[in-house]
Amino acid sequence: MRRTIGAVGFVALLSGIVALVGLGFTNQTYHSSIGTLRATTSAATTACGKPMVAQQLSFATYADSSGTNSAGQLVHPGGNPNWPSYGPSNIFSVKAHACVTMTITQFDSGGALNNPYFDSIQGTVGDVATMVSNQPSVSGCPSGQSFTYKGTYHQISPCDVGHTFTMRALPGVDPGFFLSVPLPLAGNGNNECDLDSCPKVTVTFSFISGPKGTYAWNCEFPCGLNVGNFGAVMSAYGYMSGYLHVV
Amino acid sequence: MSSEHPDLSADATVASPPLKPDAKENKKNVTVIAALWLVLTAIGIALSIWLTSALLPSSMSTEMGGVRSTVLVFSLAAAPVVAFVLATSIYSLLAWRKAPGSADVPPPDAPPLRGNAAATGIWLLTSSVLVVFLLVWGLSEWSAQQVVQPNDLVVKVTGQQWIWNFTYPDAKVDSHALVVPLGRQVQFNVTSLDVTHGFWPVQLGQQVDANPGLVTTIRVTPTHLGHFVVRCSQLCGLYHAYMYAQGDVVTAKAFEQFLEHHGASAATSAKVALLAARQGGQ
Amino acid sequence: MTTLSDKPLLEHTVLSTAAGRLYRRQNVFTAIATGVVLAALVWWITNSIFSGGAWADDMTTVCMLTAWVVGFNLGIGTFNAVIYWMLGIDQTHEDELYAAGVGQGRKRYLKYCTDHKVVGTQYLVLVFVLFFVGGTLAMMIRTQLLSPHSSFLSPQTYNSIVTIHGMCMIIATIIMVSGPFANFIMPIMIGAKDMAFPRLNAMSIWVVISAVPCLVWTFFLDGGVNAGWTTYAPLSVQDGTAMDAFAITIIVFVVSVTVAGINTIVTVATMRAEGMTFGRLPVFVWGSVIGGALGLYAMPAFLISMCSMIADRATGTSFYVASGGGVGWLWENTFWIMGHPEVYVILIPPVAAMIEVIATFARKPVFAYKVIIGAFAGIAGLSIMVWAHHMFTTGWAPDLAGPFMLTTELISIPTGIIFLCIIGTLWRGSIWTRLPMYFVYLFLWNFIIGGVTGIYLSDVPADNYFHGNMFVTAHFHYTLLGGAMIAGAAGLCYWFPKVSGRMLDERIGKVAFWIIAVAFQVTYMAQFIAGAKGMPRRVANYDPMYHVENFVSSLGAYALMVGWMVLLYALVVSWISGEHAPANPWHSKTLEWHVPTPVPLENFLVDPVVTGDPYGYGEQGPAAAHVTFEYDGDRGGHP
Amino acid sequence: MTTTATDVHDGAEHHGHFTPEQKDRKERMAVWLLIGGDAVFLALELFTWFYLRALNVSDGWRYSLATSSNQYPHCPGDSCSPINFTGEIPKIGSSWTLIVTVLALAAGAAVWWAEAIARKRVGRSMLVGALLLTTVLALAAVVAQFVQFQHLPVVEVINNATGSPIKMHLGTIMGTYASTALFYMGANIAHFLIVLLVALGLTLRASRGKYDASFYEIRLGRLFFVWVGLSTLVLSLVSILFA
Repeated sequence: MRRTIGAVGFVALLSGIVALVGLGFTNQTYHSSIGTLRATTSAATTACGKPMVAQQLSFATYADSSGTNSAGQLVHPGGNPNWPSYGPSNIFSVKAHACVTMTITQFDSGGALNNPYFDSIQGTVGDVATMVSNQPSVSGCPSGQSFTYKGTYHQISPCDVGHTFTMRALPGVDPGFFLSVPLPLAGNGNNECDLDSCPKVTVTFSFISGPKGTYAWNCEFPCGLNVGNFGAVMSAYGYMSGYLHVV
Repeated sequence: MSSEHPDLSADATVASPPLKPDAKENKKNVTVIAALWLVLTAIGIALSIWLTSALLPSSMSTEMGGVRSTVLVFSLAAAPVVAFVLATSIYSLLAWRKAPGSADVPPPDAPPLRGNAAATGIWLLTSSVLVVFLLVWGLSEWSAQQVVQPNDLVVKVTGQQWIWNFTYPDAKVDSHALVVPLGRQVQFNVTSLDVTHGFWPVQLGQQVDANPGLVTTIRVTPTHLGHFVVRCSQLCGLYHAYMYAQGDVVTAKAFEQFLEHHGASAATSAKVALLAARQGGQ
Repeated sequence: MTTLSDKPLLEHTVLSTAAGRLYRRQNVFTAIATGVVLAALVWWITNSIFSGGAWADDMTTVCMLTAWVVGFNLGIGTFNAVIYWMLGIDQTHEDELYAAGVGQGRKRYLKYCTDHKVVGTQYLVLVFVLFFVGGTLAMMIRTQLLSPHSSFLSPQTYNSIVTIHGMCMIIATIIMVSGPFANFIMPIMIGAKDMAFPRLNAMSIWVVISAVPCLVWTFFLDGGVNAGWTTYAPLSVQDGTAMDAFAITIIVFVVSVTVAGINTIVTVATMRAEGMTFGRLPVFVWGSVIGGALGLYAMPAFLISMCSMIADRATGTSFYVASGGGVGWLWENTFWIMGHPEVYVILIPPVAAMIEVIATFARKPVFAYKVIIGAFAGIAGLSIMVWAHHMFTTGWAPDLAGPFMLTTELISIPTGIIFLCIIGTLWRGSIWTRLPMYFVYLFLWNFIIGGVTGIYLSDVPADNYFHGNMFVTAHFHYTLLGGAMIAGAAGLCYWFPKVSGRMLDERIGKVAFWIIAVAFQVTYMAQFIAGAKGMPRRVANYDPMYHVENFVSSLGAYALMVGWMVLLYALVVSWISGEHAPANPWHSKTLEWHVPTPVPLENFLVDPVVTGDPYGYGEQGPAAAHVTFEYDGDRGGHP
Repeated sequence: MTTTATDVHDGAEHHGHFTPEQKDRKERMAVWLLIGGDAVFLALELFTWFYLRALNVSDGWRYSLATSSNQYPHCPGDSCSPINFTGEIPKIGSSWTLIVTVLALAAGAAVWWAEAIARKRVGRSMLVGALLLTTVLALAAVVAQFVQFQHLPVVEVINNATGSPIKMHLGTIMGTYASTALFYMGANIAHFLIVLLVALGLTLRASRGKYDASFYEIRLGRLFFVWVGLSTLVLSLVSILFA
């Protein structure tokens, strides 16, 4: 009897240790400082071709993830001054089967994609997006030629890319779903400037959200280190990667 | 603490076992084990047939058909072996378990049996025959898969962190979904832009790694229309779990439509050329 | 018979205060302190040298962790003897006795101690610590996989947990029998007073202990190693500095295994008692030697792959980076040239230990002794020629598929022989179902399943489906956890009375056994099913079509962990307050049962003379007794 | 003969105390096993060399840097390409390789000589001299290898953007030939350092008269040093003949 109680106590003690370790690891899992960024709803729209619930979501890409954005929010809680990131959150939430309009403000500079496949827009309404910049143009590629910001676009040169917003569903959720939008570079050089007065380009596009479930997005522009420039920030969860919850 | 060595002579003399096993007893053992073995083998065969058809995905290509038949045949070949080991070990527990003299005294020693050349020989022979069978089966299946059909379709598969894309060089089309025509052999030329990925069109029953700087090749011949999934089977970093693509086996006519729909626009063909140059130059 | 009670025991020798020299001041705490100080110093220096360079972080991490390992071992006393030797100062007999733990009581377990029984016990504790760490990480994995789209862990954390779970378990299983039992039991089995190189023996344990913090520390560096325990390049070249810590861990571990392997082989070759011919060696001794030799072959491959990995990361070479001409296939080749023999480094010693258990509890001689030794040797020999079956689907050299299929399938012949020998030994035995025997039967069940599922993977056409999928995960857990670890548990329960001096509480032990036996099947059968249905392995999220299998598997895994915890409880509580064990509770014939319990320093009060092999159950005559004790003064015994 | 365990205790071998014959037997076996493991390491070094050379991924064995500016064909100019230099990876200068090899073999020969001196009991000072020579040769081998290690990785290339020659350190972009050669040198240095430490210990111990009675440690040293010399020779031949 004494040994039975002892055994139960012993197992409980060790399980407690295991649970504590689990708690530690969940905490290590990156949590955005503002939590999930929820889309705002506006009146039904026909932007997606037919009358639908309209949702808006705005966020930005920053060259320096250690600072705060113009709304005073921390760009990234685990911020690293040398790493770019999406902010102020990397986890988004939108309604199912809605017309979602995303506005991404791009502050970062850019370069060439590993795979030119990602230079064109796929999965948005009309496979296009709109760009607006406070700069008329930046020097782009081939070198010497300039990249001019012009309204609606389907494709940009594969070496004028700042980041991409590339999204697909988690396995088993919405198999056909695929969305990829290249965001053009906002300026040349290593841009550490995140304010509205800095060089920036604002990209707007709409897509129809799929059924309920979780979707994973990441950036396909190689902005990290090491092999394929996909080490460091690209492989660290929460900077150039995140989720979209469709509820 | 006792510094005495335990007395050994006691152990050697206490037990005066029957030195020769009883022949009649042996016959009974063999009979029961054989019966048990037959029963278990039958169960094993039934399980093999049922599990193979219930668990493995239905065959969408000749290669997946090969996987299914290989698994079934190997299971059938293994069933008697497993049944034999289980039959003897279960029987040993049922029939030969001896109550100890007291709590801490072992049962009396059993008749010694230091080996049996015939048993060892038969065992070796049987396992060798099985191994040869496995090898011959495997090699014939494998060599059948190496045959290149004329007029095969070439699809270039590019893996990168964490997305697949597929290029149809002849039609200058690239896509994030894999579409292949029914009944025509498809050759996948697989490569990677960064780290090693595993190109695994699950229901087509073949896979090969995508290695940066190298092109690896597999061939499949789709035999059934339908949907399949392309997975990454090699851990490739952060989003390995999400590195998958959709695939479809479609009729030859639908396949032509697919190529036309994606259209050989100037931009797409330029991209295909760039990608080819990028991979060749790396 | 002459009584020996007037013989003074070696451990009661009173040493002068000068004995042991530096060893007197060293223990695990000075080791940690020295390691930390040296690491901090080297970090500071390298940081200022390499600061700003392209590979500064990697270089700094490598140098700092090397300094930690060197410092730790300086502090514990690993290098004392080397330095004394270089200076021409020989150890006195008193120094040697001090280093063997004389006069230090239980503190010797926290010190560099050359007594093989202390080293064995240290290994045992280390193995349990590693199993607990690895098991805890397994619980994290299974919790994440409870539901298809769980976000309990981020994908990055999940990948790093998968990696360290794997490597932790690999290290633990490599040393789980060859550490505790090949050190504690094996020398006594052959009638030796210690290992051939007691100092190297102590080194092998403290070196691997110093590596463990590096492995755990990877979690705190750059978010961990995300490449899996196989750390396939170039993904591992892409990883952060955690990968450097991982590589250092392996390099240090390689040193430990190499040293331990050499020690084991030389001990058996040169330290056997009179009459202990090779034909009379217990099977476990053969298993230890073959395992050690295979380790000696495998570890250099681990060393070269990890060294070139560090070179790529910290100096910018291009062994594995395609843009510089490197290729991941090189990594895969050298890794599996290590990796497949290593599987048998893990498997052979526990299985050999289990053969001892079977002979004792079936009260019969081992069936076909020479054949089983040959089978072990055959497995070892073939295992160095099968590595590419891990690479069937890499696209590497498709023409070699046939030869590697042949060697892989050939290895099932010697493995089958082991089954034959086990069945032959059980045949018409007097089966005594004590706890160790329970594990033997569980091994038979698990290993036959692990073996049969292996043949699908050995065959290229079927492997094209199963590679990289949960089926593989379930298969190698059936062979390594269900096979090797369960066989190791049989050995542990068998030798527990000799190691601890107490009898194991078999009532609790049997409860643990049944939980483990059932939970294990639930856990991994479910994974077989998920794999057969096409679920890839090492994924943080999966298609809901595999939900049921994973949910069941996770519940099974929790129960399995509880089972091991209960077994651990049985061990701990028996060690503390179990009833005192007699010298030979199982009435076994091997030599370790013929020395007193607890085993005195240098094991034998008088030299044993071996008269036959240790399996003469049911036989008569002096050969069946295995050993007599020689009291002849000429041999250094005591009149 | 000095005090040994035999006098202190009762004649049986105790912790670390064996007769020189027993020690010789045990340690010789251990050294042979160590050499066996090292031979596997050597074989894998050769495997690495020939494998990378035969595969020659992306023409990366000893490529000419000019071709690699095509790495990013969609980025003309230097807009995104990290490589825009003309030059070729040089072969290893065989003179340094020969010097290192000769030094390593000479260390083996010197300890061989020392063993002969000890066997013929010529005298302690002579023995110390021979061992000192071994030590110096080992040290020289370490230094020579280190110098080569330092020299090789610098390669002169032309920067296409400016047209001026610059010196670059060999790095990831420099191909597998340079990588493997550097690895060989690193492995050599590690081996020579072990030889150096052992030779130093043998010298010190000889000077303290430890080998006046029994000198099996020198024989063991000979075994290992000769192995190191031979493996260095193999690596050197490979790196010169199969560049």
